[in-house]
Amino acid sequence: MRFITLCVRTLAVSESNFISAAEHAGETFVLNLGPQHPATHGVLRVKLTMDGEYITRAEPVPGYIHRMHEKMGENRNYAQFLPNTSRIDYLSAMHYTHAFVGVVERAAKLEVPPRAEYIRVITSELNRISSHLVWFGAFLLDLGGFTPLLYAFDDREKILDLLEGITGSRLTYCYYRFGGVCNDIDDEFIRGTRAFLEEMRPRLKLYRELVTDNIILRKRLIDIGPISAELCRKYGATGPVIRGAGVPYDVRRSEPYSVYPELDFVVPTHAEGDCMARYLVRMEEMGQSLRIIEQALDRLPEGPVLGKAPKTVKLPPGDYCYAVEAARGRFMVRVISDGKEIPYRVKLRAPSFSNLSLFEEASQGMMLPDALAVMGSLDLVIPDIDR
Amino acid sequence: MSAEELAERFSRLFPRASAPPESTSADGVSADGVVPAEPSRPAQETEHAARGCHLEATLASGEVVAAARLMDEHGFAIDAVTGVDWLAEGQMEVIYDYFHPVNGLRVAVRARIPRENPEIPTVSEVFPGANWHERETHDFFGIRFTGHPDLTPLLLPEDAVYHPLRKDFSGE
Amino acid sequence: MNLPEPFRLLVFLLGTMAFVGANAAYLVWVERKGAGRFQRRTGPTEVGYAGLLQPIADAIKLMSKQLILPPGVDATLFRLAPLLVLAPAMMCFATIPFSETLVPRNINVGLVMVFSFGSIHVMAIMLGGWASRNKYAIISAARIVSQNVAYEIPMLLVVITLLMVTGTMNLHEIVQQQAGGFWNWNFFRLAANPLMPVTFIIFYICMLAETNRAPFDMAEAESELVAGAFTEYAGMGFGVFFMAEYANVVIGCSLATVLFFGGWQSPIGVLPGLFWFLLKLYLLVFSVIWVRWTFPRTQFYGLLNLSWKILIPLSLFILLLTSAVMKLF
Amino acid sequence: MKHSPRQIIDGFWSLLTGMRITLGQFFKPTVTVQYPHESLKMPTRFRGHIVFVRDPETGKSLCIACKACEKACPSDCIVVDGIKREGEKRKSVTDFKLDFTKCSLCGSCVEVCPTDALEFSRAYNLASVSKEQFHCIDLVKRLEQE
Repeated sequence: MRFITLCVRTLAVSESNFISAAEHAGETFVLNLGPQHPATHGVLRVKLTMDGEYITRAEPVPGYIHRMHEKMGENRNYAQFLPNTSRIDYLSAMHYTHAFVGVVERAAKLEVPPRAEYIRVITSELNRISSHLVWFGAFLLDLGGFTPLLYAFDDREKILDLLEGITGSRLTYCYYRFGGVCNDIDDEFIRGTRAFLEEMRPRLKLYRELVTDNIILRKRLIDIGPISAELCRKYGATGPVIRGAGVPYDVRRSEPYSVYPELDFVVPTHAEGDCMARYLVRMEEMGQSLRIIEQALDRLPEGPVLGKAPKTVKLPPGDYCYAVEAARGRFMVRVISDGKEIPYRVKLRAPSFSNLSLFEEASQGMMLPDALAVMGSLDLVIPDIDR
Repeated sequence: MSAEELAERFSRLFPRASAPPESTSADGVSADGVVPAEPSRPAQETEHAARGCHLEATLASGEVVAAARLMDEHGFAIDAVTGVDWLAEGQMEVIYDYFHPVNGLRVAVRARIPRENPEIPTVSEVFPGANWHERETHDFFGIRFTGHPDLTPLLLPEDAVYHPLRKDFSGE
Repeated sequence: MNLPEPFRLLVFLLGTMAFVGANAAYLVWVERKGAGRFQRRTGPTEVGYAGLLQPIADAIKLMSKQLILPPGVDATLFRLAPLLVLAPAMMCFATIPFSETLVPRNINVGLVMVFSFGSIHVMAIMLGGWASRNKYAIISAARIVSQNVAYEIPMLLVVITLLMVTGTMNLHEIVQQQAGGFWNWNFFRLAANPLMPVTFIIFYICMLAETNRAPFDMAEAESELVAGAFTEYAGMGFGVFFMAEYANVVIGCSLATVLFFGGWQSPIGVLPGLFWFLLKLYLLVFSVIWVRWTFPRTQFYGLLNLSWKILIPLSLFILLLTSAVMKLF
Repeated sequence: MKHSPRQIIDGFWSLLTGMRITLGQFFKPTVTVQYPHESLKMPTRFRGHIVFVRDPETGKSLCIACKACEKACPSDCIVVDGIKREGEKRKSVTDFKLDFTKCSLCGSCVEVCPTDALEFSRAYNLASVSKEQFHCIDLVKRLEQE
């Protein structure tokens, strides 16, 4: 019994956030940020070596909610794996499902009716806005501003209600099917979406006045945590992180999919590479998504929403990739098929994983609150990192 | 820069002679169904709309670092590093995915290594972002990346000694 | 008040304690309700009418919790800190004139007393953070000391400016000088100090910083330091820190009322003085809540920069300006 | 870091703008729904757990125990059994159990059903003090009891 107490005490001193005697003598100390910490938005642990309030080394320790989706993919057929895809990054479920149905359609050469493609774009972009709204609120929460979170969630609620109306669920939609989507959208959805577009534009203005122009926020974000385009390239960071470094890399443009080539939108970039640039990129993306949705609604063709697909999908043997622009960046599914109805290998390339991997280098010598601002500006979703 | 030029550079850099004979099976079709490159060209253009990739290169395990340098020179970014366990052939495959942030080209570099002793040099010197991807691949497949600074489990528990994506992993 | 002195003292002691207690409890309710409204929610609704019994339920919950003493903490200091943080806050009330007659202790150096007791709570929070032996708490303790050193200076400079105008440190007299309509309030005495509104804003910002309220809540900073100096405190130990925060807000706001807004003086000459004092006080408290639920937290060095690079030069300038104006006119 | 008076005033102005906005929101009606007292109507496509569709003619389930749902389920949470009764053309279901603790509400079972015998329930506030209650939701019994 005494031994156990001793072990517990030793552990408490070395692993917890109590200062140990050795650390008293040394000049740096180790701060365990997480796995339960308000700023990590989930179970991410970051081992910080600190010199006072300056970070000398930040080592992220992911894996606390690793679920081995890739192994699950090897154990069930394509249709059965589909619900999993919306659970990898629960905030941009539509995009992830899109990538998976995309790879199957690409490999099996399935036709997707144009109406389904437009519906996919509309729902994907709605999902992107809702994801960015969560990021916006959570990011402000990291920075100590509470109220914008509730405003953002109010707007997000409208999107969730719209998507719930057509898909039946609020977060893990599983709406796309091989060859289309499972339900057609109704007039109520179209009317609701148009109303949402009208409501959202003044809200973006409100966010600009309340948050973006706020001097406290600007001081906290401008020139904080610069991430260069070169750093993004070396680490494979994508999405708003690389666009915030001035590179207009967007999978919707570089590897066009669905009907994005037919739609007119701008890929917002900011060259500064600091937290403010990433912040502004996301805020502008919401506006662009509104534009895309509006155009897609205007052009929405009539017709079926689900093309012909075999009852059990079997892909010809080979190796297929499909990438989409998820809310956090490039999400790619690689499926290797051996001709059976169960995939031989499913690789999920998650954007948050690459985006977080540069944190160690980007946060060098930073103060703790700045490092948390950088982490928030990367927009991490922990299940996406851990998969 | 186009995929063609890149394929050209690949074939100049990696003469086919150095490619491992085991990467293609006897009948000339590799096990994953990819039609192999012509003998003189290790890299082959593929149709993006059909495969999601502009260029695929099959190299020997010793050549991946040089390939990474080539990619780095051309301004590519590391997309992912992953493995495939080809149990039937007794091989492991390591796939390096690259994308170009400006022109959007996608390149996949593949290398096969024997399954009993899966070892391949690390590319984390060239692309620090590969560090985590390689650690993850080591977690899942037990592929050792020689020269990697830290191959402790990343996503698996710290004391994990199993490699769940190996085809003979039963879950115990 | 014709009570004999010992009774008078007792009455005021009890009165002050009750006032602090009630304020601390119900300002939590106001804060939660207010936060709710700012965020377009309702805030507490379940316990009692409009959630009015919520603070009592919270207090019962906090009191029924175990007071955890983590291994390795300095037990004496760890237990002492919550007491040290609340006691000075209560003592500050001794000199605050609530109305013409309702003033616990009318002493000549009332202002000095408020400031001297006011800075003890900083030391107490530092003590609590230090004794916790937690890394987050120690970072927070270090932060709060440098923050308070930085903000004490402009605050005192501003108060000195005001003292030059009033010529007394007796809070009761300061209020009496502002009698006779709102144009006589110090806030509007532009003849003596043309930058009086700026002076007030500096005072207000410093007050927020001194009381660790958002956007200057460096010590608590829950998204960075979990709960800062209070991380290891459980139950009522935490509750007392919480109460002290609100007590300090009330002191800061009463002081602002007394110094700038004519204390109990009525702007139009109706209704009793106590009513006006409390009205002004709670409007200021509301503004503190309003600020908290509007802004993100400042960066720590940004906070120090604000003080050293803007507020201190500005308040020095105001001090010089005021003395020049008073000398010349 | 330099501060021109202009910047300071602009900065201060941005703070006032922010306060004006939050005060504006302060006087607007609340947007929340006080859940236990009022609740929202679930949309028609809401995906709750599955229940049997009642055949309007016979009042029984349409299920023919073909086990398509059992096969389609990605989480193996459905167990179906049926018998072929005398004089009936098709099999009829005797046992249909759903392990709701494993179910991810993906709806694959509803989609594959050849006779459209399954639908989603509109129940969203499923709560219980014991996990056992959701280990086994017996759809046949449920249909009989309704």
